[in-house]
Amino acid sequence: MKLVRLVVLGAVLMAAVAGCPETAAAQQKISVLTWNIPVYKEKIEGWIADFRKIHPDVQVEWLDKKGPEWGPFYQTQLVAGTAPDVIDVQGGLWLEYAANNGLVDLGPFLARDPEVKDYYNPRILPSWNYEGKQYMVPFYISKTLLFYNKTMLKEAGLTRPPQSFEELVDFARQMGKGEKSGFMTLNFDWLYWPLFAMNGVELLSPDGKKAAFNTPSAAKALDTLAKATADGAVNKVSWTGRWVEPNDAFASGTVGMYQAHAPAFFYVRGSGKWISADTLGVAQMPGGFATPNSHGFGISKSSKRPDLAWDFIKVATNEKWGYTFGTTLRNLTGAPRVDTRILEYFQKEDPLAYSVLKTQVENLDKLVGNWRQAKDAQIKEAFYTEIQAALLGRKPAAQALAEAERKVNRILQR
Amino acid sequence: MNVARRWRRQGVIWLLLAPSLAIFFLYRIVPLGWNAVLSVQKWSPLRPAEFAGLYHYEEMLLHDDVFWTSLGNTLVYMASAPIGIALALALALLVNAGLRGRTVYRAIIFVSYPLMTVAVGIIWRWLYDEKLGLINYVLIRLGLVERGIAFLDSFTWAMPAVIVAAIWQIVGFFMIIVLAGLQSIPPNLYEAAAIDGADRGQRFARITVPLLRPSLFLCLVLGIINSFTSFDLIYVMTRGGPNYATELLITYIYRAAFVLSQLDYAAALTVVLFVLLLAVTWAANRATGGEAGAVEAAE
Amino acid sequence: MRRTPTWPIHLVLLVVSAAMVTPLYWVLKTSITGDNIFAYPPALFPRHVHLYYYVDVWYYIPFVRFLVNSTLVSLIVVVGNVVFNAMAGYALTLAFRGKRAVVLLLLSCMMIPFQATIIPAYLITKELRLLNTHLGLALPLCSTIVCIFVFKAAFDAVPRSLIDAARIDGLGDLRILARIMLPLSTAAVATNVILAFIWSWNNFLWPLIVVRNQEMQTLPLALSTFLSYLENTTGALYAFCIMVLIPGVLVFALAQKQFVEGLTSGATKG
Amino acid sequence: MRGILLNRYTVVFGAMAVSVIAWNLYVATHSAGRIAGRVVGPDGRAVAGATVTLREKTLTTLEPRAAAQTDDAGGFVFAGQRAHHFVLEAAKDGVGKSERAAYRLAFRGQSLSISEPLRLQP
Repeated sequence: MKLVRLVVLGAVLMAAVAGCPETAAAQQKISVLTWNIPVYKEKIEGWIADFRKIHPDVQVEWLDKKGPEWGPFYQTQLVAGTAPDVIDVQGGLWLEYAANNGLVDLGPFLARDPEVKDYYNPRILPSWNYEGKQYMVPFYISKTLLFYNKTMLKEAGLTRPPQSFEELVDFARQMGKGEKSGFMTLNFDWLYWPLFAMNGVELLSPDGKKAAFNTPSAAKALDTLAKATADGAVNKVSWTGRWVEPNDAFASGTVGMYQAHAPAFFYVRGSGKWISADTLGVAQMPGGFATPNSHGFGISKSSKRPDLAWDFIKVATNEKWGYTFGTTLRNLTGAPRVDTRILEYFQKEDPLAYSVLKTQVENLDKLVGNWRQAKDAQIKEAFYTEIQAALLGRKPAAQALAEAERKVNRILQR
Repeated sequence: MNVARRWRRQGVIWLLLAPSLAIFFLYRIVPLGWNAVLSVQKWSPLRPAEFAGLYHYEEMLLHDDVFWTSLGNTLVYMASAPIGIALALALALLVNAGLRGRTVYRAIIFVSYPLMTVAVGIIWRWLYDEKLGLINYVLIRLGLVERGIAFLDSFTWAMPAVIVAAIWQIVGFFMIIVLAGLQSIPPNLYEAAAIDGADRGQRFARITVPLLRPSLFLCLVLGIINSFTSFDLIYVMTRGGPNYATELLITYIYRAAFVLSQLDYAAALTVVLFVLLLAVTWAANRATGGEAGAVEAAE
Repeated sequence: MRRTPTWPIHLVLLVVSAAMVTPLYWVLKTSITGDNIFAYPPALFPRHVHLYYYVDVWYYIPFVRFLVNSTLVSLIVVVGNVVFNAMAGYALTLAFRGKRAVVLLLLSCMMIPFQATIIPAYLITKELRLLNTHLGLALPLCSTIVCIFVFKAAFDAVPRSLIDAARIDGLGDLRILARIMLPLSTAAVATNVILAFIWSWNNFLWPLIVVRNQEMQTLPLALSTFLSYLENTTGALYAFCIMVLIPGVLVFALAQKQFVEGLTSGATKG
Repeated sequence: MRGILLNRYTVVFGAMAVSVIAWNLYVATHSAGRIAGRVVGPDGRAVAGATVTLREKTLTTLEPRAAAQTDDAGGFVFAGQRAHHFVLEAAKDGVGKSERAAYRLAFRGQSLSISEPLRLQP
């Protein structure tokens, strides 16, 4: 009875497998989803150990996803009703979840421990405030700045970083020769927005109901950038690459100026042999505009134990771990007390890193591209698609802006 | 007694069918219906479902450029199937001839089919690389270009590049199917035709092609289904970029559902995809007169 | 009829074969030298060969864990396919009420590509509480219509007399299937095994959404994750590619003959 | 029965399994993780009391794992190392630093004695 035996084998096998670990989170288990920090494994195990000193009977599951996978993953987990309790979200992605009432309002928790509330930087906390509710607390903070390759500036006879959009493009043209290009920017989220901000462009009308970016100055700026890109003064990777490609390009020493946020520096220094205090310059973008790209901790609405989740967040962001994180992964944490210590540490250990990190807490009043729009993700997608087409010379700037305007308004109406 | 036995046999037969039918019911029929329902609702995991009529379809057909782009791309991708099939036919004819080492050739040409598509995508992604890619290296050495082309970042090249990779993987499979067809043609037909003084061309046109119809039709349908389902290659090679230049319906469905978190809209897209697939296959069926019985799924 | 020289044919086939093999050769070469990532221009033949990239893969990711997951899922799928498809295929060779309907149903199901139903399929799997389990990964693939027809074709080819004789000896359907049909249609079994294996081994989209934590990842998923974390900055990526490609190629290489036989018999007659 | 034992599938996959197991047995029995080498000065003479740091190379970072002092013959030894890909750097105040030298092993815990000494540069 070969077949019968097969059937039995099959049945047994399936039965065996069906009994496999299921992730419908048990009461005494919380799960934590971080954003692309697998290298930090050992320390996160430290968080968990500390957390379990307070709650010995609670299991902690740690998950990590890289940027592009993070959103889709969280989405599938939302559908399955197994969304991780504690989530580490980058940039504006949290807005959509907050607006759809998918996140826990942390206000009450903060009200309950005021010392924790005062622990976080009061000028940074509001950036996770949506319609009067506090949905996130800072995990680590970053915003864009301008790195420049002093050697290349010197070769082009330039003595200082640009002070205006016109200068920026002009400098880029002077440096962009042959294999070399003068300027490059990161483009994910809204990191390229300072380029528009310094031309006085607003994305939306003050009431946030209509698109407001389709202006002559915007068209002019876009056109200028497109031309500069076509001539190789602005590196094409600015509009095609995501993270690794632009960093590698700058690390290769063939790009004059690079608008990116602090974490890019440490990636670049890892692979760029040329980088030292004498060769790498650090400045604010013209006009001091910068787009934040900070990470915050939030709690999923579906969490069965928000109280435990909150305790975990407190551990992960406390002075000990904040300092460890800042000094190991070279970031500031949005907790002033910790950040001062981190800065002191780097001033001593690594002056160049210090000069970079310092910029991250300067002119926090010049933050742009961080509007609290429920449909941020969709708007970003629609807007950038058109802008990218123009920047890569597939569409005239005016037409691209018009179409972007149409789409964005459509999204806002839906 | 006899009646009872017949009933028992009927029961046995249905028992034999049960598991398969259950699976298809669970993962083909029900999802189809569910999709239809989802597509006329406003629904998200965070909000209760409400009836929305043709809201999503209106959005899709009237306002969503990306939908039309991905639809166009899907059709282009589909249109590449005949190329692969022609190639496969030619190869099959060659390796079918009483040639020394033909089994080796067959094996080599077929070997790309069982390969994991994700890995294939990674390999080609890197063959196409602007700086390190073998293809660019060869082009430069041949003096055809002086600077490497960033194939997968280029609006003009991304789609052809992906298609080449896709054909590279599927052609062997097509070849085997055509080969099967060729071998089922009785040789004496050719001999008879030869005696009647028909030259090769005539023999090919009058005997080979007509008798190969089922196999070719099968390839065609597989190609069509492929163009509606090949997610892996795109996901690994381009993620639908640059600027949606390689976005197919299937990848757009994934994006809509899990990146833009609009599962209901994605469901509507799925319905359209399915209707389209049926229409195209039906048309192909009519055109080639192939019998639908030969249609095989290409999971 | 007159023989034409065969060398042009050989030439063409050699070129094609080269086109098919080069990418594989290239990735294999890179995985043991790092050429084309660090060394440029690349050398045609590997120099200073080493296996360190494989060592990296081995230690940087729980490769064995992924291998086990993939193998387990594939095993379920293969067993499921052979058993269920054989049963269904055999049933289709018998006469019974509603047969036409069943055949029609199966044929129309063929036109529903699984990829196009992922969203409800995901919700269903959730209701079955099978998300992030091996069974949940395998179930949708556990019976495939193609293979049912491959079996049907093979069984139809079995001489009636044998079956009648068996019936007279009083064998039940299951016994006939097990003792006569299957032993006489090894090619069909081979086709089933290989197709089922290849499909589940390479399956990507389904695991991509069903799997929650790293411990449940299958190889394709692990590979794409590896890529997204590292881009192509290390030869380890290509070592990883080779490691996942080997099983598929091996299985095919070993069973190629039966596979082609079975497929061809099923494909055209089915 | 012999058919099952000797068909080509069992043979091929069996052979793979066996070799893997054999390899792991070898690894298990040879994982002392003893890494030894020498440090010399610019003049090529052995340097005593230099500090040698061992950093493990993970996929993206360098993690400091251990440090050792050189003896009078300039020799240093790390025991029980688990890194299969690491970087050594020697330094001594007043004498200088060495280049960062990277080493790879076939498996974690493999013992290695480095013939080429680490040379301190002022």
